[in-house]
Amino acid sequence: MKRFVRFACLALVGVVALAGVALAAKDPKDVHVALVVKDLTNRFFVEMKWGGESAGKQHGIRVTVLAPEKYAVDNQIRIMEDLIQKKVDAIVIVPIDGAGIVSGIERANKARIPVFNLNTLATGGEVIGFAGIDHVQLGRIQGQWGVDTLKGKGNLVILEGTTGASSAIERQQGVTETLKKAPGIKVLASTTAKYNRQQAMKVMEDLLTRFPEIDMVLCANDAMALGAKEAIKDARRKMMVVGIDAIPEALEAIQKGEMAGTVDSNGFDQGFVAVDLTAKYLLKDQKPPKDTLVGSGMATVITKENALAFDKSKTEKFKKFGIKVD
Amino acid sequence: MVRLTAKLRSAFSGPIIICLGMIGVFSLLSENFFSLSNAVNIIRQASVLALVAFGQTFVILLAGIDLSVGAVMGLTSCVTATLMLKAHLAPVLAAAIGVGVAALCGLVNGLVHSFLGLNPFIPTFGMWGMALGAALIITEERVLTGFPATLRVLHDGEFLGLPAPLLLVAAVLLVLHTFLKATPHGIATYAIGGNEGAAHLSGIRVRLHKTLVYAFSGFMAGVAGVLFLARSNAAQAIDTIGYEFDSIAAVVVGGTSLMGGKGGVSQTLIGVTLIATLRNGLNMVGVNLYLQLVFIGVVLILAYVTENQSLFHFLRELKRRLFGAPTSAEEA
Amino acid sequence: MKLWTRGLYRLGAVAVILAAAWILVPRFGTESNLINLLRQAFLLALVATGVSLSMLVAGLDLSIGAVAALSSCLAAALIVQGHVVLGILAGLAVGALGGLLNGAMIAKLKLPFFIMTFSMMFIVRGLALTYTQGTSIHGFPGRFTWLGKSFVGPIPMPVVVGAAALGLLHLVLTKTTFGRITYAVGANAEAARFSGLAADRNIIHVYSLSGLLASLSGLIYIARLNAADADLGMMWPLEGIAVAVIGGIAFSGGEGNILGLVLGGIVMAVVGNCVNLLGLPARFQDFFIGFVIILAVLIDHLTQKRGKVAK
Amino acid sequence: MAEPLLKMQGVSKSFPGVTALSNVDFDLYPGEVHVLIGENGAGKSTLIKLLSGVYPTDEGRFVLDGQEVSIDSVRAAQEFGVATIYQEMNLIPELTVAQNILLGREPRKGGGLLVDADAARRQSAELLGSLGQHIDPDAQVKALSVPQQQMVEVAKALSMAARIVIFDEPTGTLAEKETAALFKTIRLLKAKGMGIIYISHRLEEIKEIGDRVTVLRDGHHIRTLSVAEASIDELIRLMVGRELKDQFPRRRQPRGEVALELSHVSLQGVLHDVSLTVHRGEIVGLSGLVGSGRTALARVIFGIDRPDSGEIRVLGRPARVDSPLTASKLGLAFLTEDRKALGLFQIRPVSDNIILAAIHRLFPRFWIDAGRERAVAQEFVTRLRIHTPSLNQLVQFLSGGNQQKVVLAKWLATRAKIFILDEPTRGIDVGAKLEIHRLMDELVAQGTPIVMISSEMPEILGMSDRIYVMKDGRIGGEFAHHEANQERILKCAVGG
Repeated sequence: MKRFVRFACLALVGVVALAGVALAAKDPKDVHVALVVKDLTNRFFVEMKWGGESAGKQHGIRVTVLAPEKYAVDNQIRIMEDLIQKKVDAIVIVPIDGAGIVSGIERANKARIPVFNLNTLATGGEVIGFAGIDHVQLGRIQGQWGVDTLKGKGNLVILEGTTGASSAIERQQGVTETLKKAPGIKVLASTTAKYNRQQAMKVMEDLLTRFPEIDMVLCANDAMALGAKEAIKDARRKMMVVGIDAIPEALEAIQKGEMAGTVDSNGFDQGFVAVDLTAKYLLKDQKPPKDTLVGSGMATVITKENALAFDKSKTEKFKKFGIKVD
Repeated sequence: MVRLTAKLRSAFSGPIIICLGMIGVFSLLSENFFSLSNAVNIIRQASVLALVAFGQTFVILLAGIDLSVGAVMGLTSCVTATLMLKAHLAPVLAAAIGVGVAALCGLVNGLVHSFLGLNPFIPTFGMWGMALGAALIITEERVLTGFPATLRVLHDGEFLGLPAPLLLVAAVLLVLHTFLKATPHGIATYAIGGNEGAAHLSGIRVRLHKTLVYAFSGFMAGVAGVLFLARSNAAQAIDTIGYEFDSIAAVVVGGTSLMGGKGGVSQTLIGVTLIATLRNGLNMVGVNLYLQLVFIGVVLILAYVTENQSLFHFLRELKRRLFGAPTSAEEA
Repeated sequence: MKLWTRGLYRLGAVAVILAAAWILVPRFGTESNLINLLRQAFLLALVATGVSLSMLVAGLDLSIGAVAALSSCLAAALIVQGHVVLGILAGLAVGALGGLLNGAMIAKLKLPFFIMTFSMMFIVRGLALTYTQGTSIHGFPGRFTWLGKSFVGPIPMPVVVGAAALGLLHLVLTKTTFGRITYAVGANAEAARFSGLAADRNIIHVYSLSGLLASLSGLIYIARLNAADADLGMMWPLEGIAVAVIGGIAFSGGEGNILGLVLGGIVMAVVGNCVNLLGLPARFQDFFIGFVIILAVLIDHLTQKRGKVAK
Repeated sequence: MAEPLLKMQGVSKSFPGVTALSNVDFDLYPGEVHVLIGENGAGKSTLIKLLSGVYPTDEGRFVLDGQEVSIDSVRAAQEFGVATIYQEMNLIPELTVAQNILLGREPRKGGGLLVDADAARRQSAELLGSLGQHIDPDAQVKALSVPQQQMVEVAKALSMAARIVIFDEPTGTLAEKETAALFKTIRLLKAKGMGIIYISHRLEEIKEIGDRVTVLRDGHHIRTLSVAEASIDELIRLMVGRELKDQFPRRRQPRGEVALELSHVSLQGVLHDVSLTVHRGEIVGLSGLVGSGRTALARVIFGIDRPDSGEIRVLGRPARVDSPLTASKLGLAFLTEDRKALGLFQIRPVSDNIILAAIHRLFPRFWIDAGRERAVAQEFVTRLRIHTPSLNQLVQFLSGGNQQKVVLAKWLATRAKIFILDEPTRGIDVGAKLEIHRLMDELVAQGTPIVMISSEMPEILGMSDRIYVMKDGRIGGEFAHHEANQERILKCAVGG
C-alpha cells in the first residue's frame, strides 16, 4: 500500500510538470464549450440543448451538455468545478439559482475560464455576457392575456414554479404586475407545484375541491399546466389553463382545446444564441454584448388559432439543423 | 511468494482496486483527470460527504441507521444562514448554533430509539420529515444568500498550500480513528454493535452510549451542513436531501457491515473517495447524465462485491446460480 | 388476538384523525373531496406495497420509483402506437423483471438489500432517461387512460384497481402458503431455510412482486397524467416508507398487514389534502408527515406493550 | 462456620402478568459451591439476574458480608464483586480476548483518555495464566473454541475482582472432558475463598461439584440441603413436586431395514471418511466432545454443507442432498441445537410455527384452509402437552421447554421418515425432558429411526440403541447399548 502511495505521488508530480504548458488553440476542432443546464428530464431544456449543439455544429466546435441529476444548485457547482479541471475553453451556465451559482462562477473566474450566463441571471461573479429571455415579460404576456380574455373579471388560480428559483419569481412578478391593474379579477390561490407535472396534478385536485368556481389557471410552465389540465378533466370541470414554454405536448393540448394557451420561452434560440456568442468570443475575440435578449418566438400567447402554425415553424427550424423530433 | 501475493490482495482490497481501476480508465479518457489540481478538486467535493459519512459510520457500527442526516444538514445550513441574515450574528456564532441544533436533532433520535427501543429507521425517518419541514418553513422555501463570506474559508481557504477541507477531513479522520480504536468508548461502540446484550452485561451503559452516538451523527451532519454552506455560499432546505442515502452507500461500500460491529472511519473514507472520484471522472470524460446514473449504480455494486467476496468467487457463484449446478438445488 | 387489538387501535386513531379533519377543515367533507382523497389514499397505498413487501422479508426496495418510471415509459411507447394490452403487459413484465434482478442478487449473491436496490435505482432511472432522452411520451388512446380516469359509479377507476390489487395481495399474504412463508422468512430467514422452506426463492418472488406492483402504480399514474416521464416517482421510496411505517409494517420484517397499509395511505393523503385545503404552503406537509410518523409509531409502541402484557 | 458472604432475604420479583419470585431466601458462604436447581420458570435465572443487577428487585434485602446493599445496576453488582457467567456466550466475537476480558474496565493511559493496550494484554495473560490457560490475548474471540471462550469468560469474572461468581448452566455447551476442566477451575476459585453459585439441569453434576443445593419451584424456595444428604431422585421430586421414576422410558425392539446410510463421507477439515448406518426402529446416539464433528455430520446429512466425497443413501436410494429443501423432500427432519436462531419464528404464532415445515404437504394447492390449519396445530399442542394460552400466542412468550416442543411438533408435522435431533433436551427442565424422551420412544416404536446428538452421557446411554462416538471428525467407535458405558465412551471420545 505504502509503496503504491509513493509511486502515485511521483506520478502526479510528473504529470503536473508536463501539464504546465497549455497552449490556447484557435482551431475550432480543439475548442470545447460546455453547456450546463438546469435539468435534462424536461423538454424545455432538452430543446435548449439542441440549440446549443446546433450552434456548435455551425462553428465546428465541440459542445458538451451537462446537467445535475438532482435539481440542486450545489450539483451544478460540482459540475462546473469538474469542467474547470477538464480545462474546457468556456462554460455556458443556466443557473438553477442566480445567487446560489455565484461561488461556481467565481471558481471559473479564478481559473480564467470564460463563463457565459444564460437564461437565469447570476447575481455575482464575472461573466462575458448574459443572454436570456425576459421572464418578467413572459409573465406579463401570460397575465395580460388572462386579463383580456376574462374581460377584467373572474376567479383565478396560479401555480408557481419551484419556490425561490429566480425564473419562478420573475414570471410570478410579471403576472402579478398585470393582475394589479385588473381589480375585477380575484386570485383565489397562488401556490407552488415545483414546475412538476405530478405535483401540479395533486395540488390542482385539492384546489378544485377547495374552490367551486375557477375560471382560469395560470401555470409558470407547461409541465404544470399539463398536470393541472388532467386533474380538471378528471373532476369533470371546465376552465382555461395557460402555461409557459410552448413545449410540443402543450401545443397539441391547445390544438385539442384542452389547454387555452401557452407562451413561447424559446429554449432552442436561447441555447443557440448563448453558444453562438461564446464561440464567436473564443474564435474571433468578439466581445458579446452585456445583455442579449432572446425574443420569445411569438410576442403573444399561443392559442388554438396560431398553435399549428407555430408548431410547424418550430419543426421547420429543427429540420434545418438536422434535429429529428420524435 | 504466496504470502506476498496474499499481502497485496489484502492491501488492495475491493474498493481500492475499483478506485485504482477508475483512476486508470479516466486518466486514459480525459487528459486532465490525473492531475494534482483535480485531486484537490475531488477532495473538496468529497469533504462534505466524508463528514456526514463519518457520523453515519458510528451509527452503522452500532447496527443502526440514521436516515435524518440529509434533512438535518439542510436545517443546519438554513438556520446558520438565517441567523447571519436576520439576526446579524457573527458567522462563527451562527454556525455554532446551527451545529447545536443538528446535534439536538441527533439527540432526539437517540433518545427515542434507545429509550423506547424503536427500530432506528423510524425515529430518524420521522426526524427527516420534521427537519426538512422546519428548514422549509424558516426559509419559506427560498434560497438564502448574500451573507458574510467568513465561513467560505472552510471550503476555499488554504493552509501551507493545502486546501482547508482536506485538513479538516484529515483532522476529523485522525481523531475519530483513534477514538474508535484506542479509547474505551470506541471499543464499547464495537462491543455494542457486535453483541448488545453482552455489552450491557459487561457494565457498559448501552442506552446512554447509543443515544450519544446518534447525537454525534447529528453533530457531524451539522458540521457537514456548515461546510456545505461554505461551499455553495447559499442555503436551501432541499439541496442536501439525498445525503442520507449517499452517506449510507459510502459507508457500506467502504466495507462497514450493516450488521454492526465491523468496519471503521478509514474504510468509509475509501468509500467516499470512490464515489467522489467516480462522479468527477464521469463529468471529466463528459459522459451524458443519463448514462452517468447507470455507471454509478453498476460501480457501487461492483465495489461492494469485490470488497466482500472476491470478484472471482462472485463470478463462480453467478455461473453456478445461472447454469443450474449443485447449489441451485433450492430451485429444484 | 394481539395483532387484532393493534389493528383496532390503528383503526381508531385514523377514525379520530378523519373526524378532526372533518370538523376543522372547511370543505373536507364534500363528496368531491372525499373522492379525490380516496383516490390519493389508494394510490399512495399501492405505491407503498412495493416497499412494504420487501420490508416484510426484512429488506427494503429503494428502486420502486425508478422501476415504475422505466416500465411505464416502455409501456407508453407501445401504448401510443395503439398496442394498449401489449404495452400494459410489457410494462408489468419489465417491473417484475427489475424486481427479479433485485431479489436474485440479494437472495442468491447475498448483496445487502440496501446496496442492491440503491444501485438499481440509479441504473434503472438512467436507462429510463436514456430511452426517453428527457422528453415525455404522451397522447394515449382512451382505451388506456380509462385505467386512470374512468369511474365506476362515483368511484374512480384507480381506487377500484388499487383496492382490487390490495385485496388480492391481502388474500395472498394471509390465505396462501406463499404468504405464510413470506412472514416466516421475514421473522427468521435462517430458521426458514433450516425448516426446508425455499427461503431464497421466496425472497426473489417477493421482490419480483414488489417490482410488478411498482410498475402497476406507474401505469395508473401515467394513465392519469396522460403522459409518461422518466422522472416519475422520484419520491416514491420515501413516500412508500412513510406510508408503510405509519401503517405499522416493521423494518425488522415479518410484521404488518395490508389493512395497516391502507390506513397509512389514508393518513398520508389526509395530511397532504388538509395542508392544501387550509391553503398552507406545501412546506408544512413534510413537517406534519414526519410528526405523524413518530406519533403513529408511538401509539403502536404502546399498544405493542399491551400485547406483551396480555400474554 | 464463617460469616456468610451473601444473604438474600425475602426476595420477590414479579413481571407484568407473572410472579417470578416470591419471598425467597438464599445465602452463600466463602469457599462453597451453592447449587441452584429447579424446572424452567422456577425462578433460578430471575434470582441471579436480580443479584447481578439486570433487573431491579421489588422486595427483599441483600446483605453482602454483614452490610445491607442495594444492587440497582450491572455496574453496581460488579463493584460489589458479583460476576456472572451466563448460559449463552457473552463475548463480542469481533473483539480480541484482552478487549473482551477488560471490556468496560480497560486500563487507561494518556490522562485516562486512551486504553493502555499493553497493560490490558499483560493483565489478561496473567488472569488466563492463573486459570492454567494459554490463550493469546490478541486473538479474536471468534477464532476460539467454545471451552476456550468459556475460560475467557471466567477470566473476565476474575478481572472484576469478583468474590461471588455465578455460573448459569455453564456445562450446557460442554462435553464431559471440557466439563472436567471447568470443574477444576471452579475448585480453584473455591480455594481462593470465593463463593460460587452454580445453576444446572444436570443433576448428576451436583454431586461432583456442589456443597449445598437449593431447590426452587414456581418462584418459591422449596428447600436447601447439603449435597451429601441429597439423592438425585429426591432432588427431582423436590423440583417437579411429583415422583418421576424413569427419566429414560425406552421399549427396545428388533431393528428394521437400513433407513440411512453414509459411506466414506468427508468434508475438508471437518469430517474424515465417516461411515454409519441407521436402521428403522432404532435410536442411534452420536456422542463425542464438542467440535468432534457431530453437528457437522448432521449438517451434511441435512444438506446444509455439501460433502467433498462419499455417498449418502436414504431409504436405500442414493441421494444427492444439497440443501435442507431437498433433505426434507427426502423425508429427513433436523432439530437444530440452537432453537432460537435456527428453529423458531419467535414473532409468529404457535400455529404457524407448527405447520410451516409441513406447509406444502398440508396445503399442496397454494390456498391455506384455516380450519385444517388450526386442527393440525391443536392436535400437536394436545399431543405434546404444549402449554400455551392459545394457538395465536407468539412463540417468543413460551418457556424454553414449550418452545422446544413446538420445534419438535414442527418436524413431527412433516411426517418425516428419519429424525436427526441435535441436543433435543438441552436447557429444558426435567419434566419437559421426560416428555420429549417419551415422544422419541413413540417415534421409534412406530419404526421411525432417530439420530440423537447429545452431550449428556446419561441421555446417550439411556436412550440409544446404538452409539457412535466421534473424535476429530472420525467415527471413533461404535457400541450397542448393552455394551456401552460411561468409561468406554469417554475413553473413545478423548482417545486415551
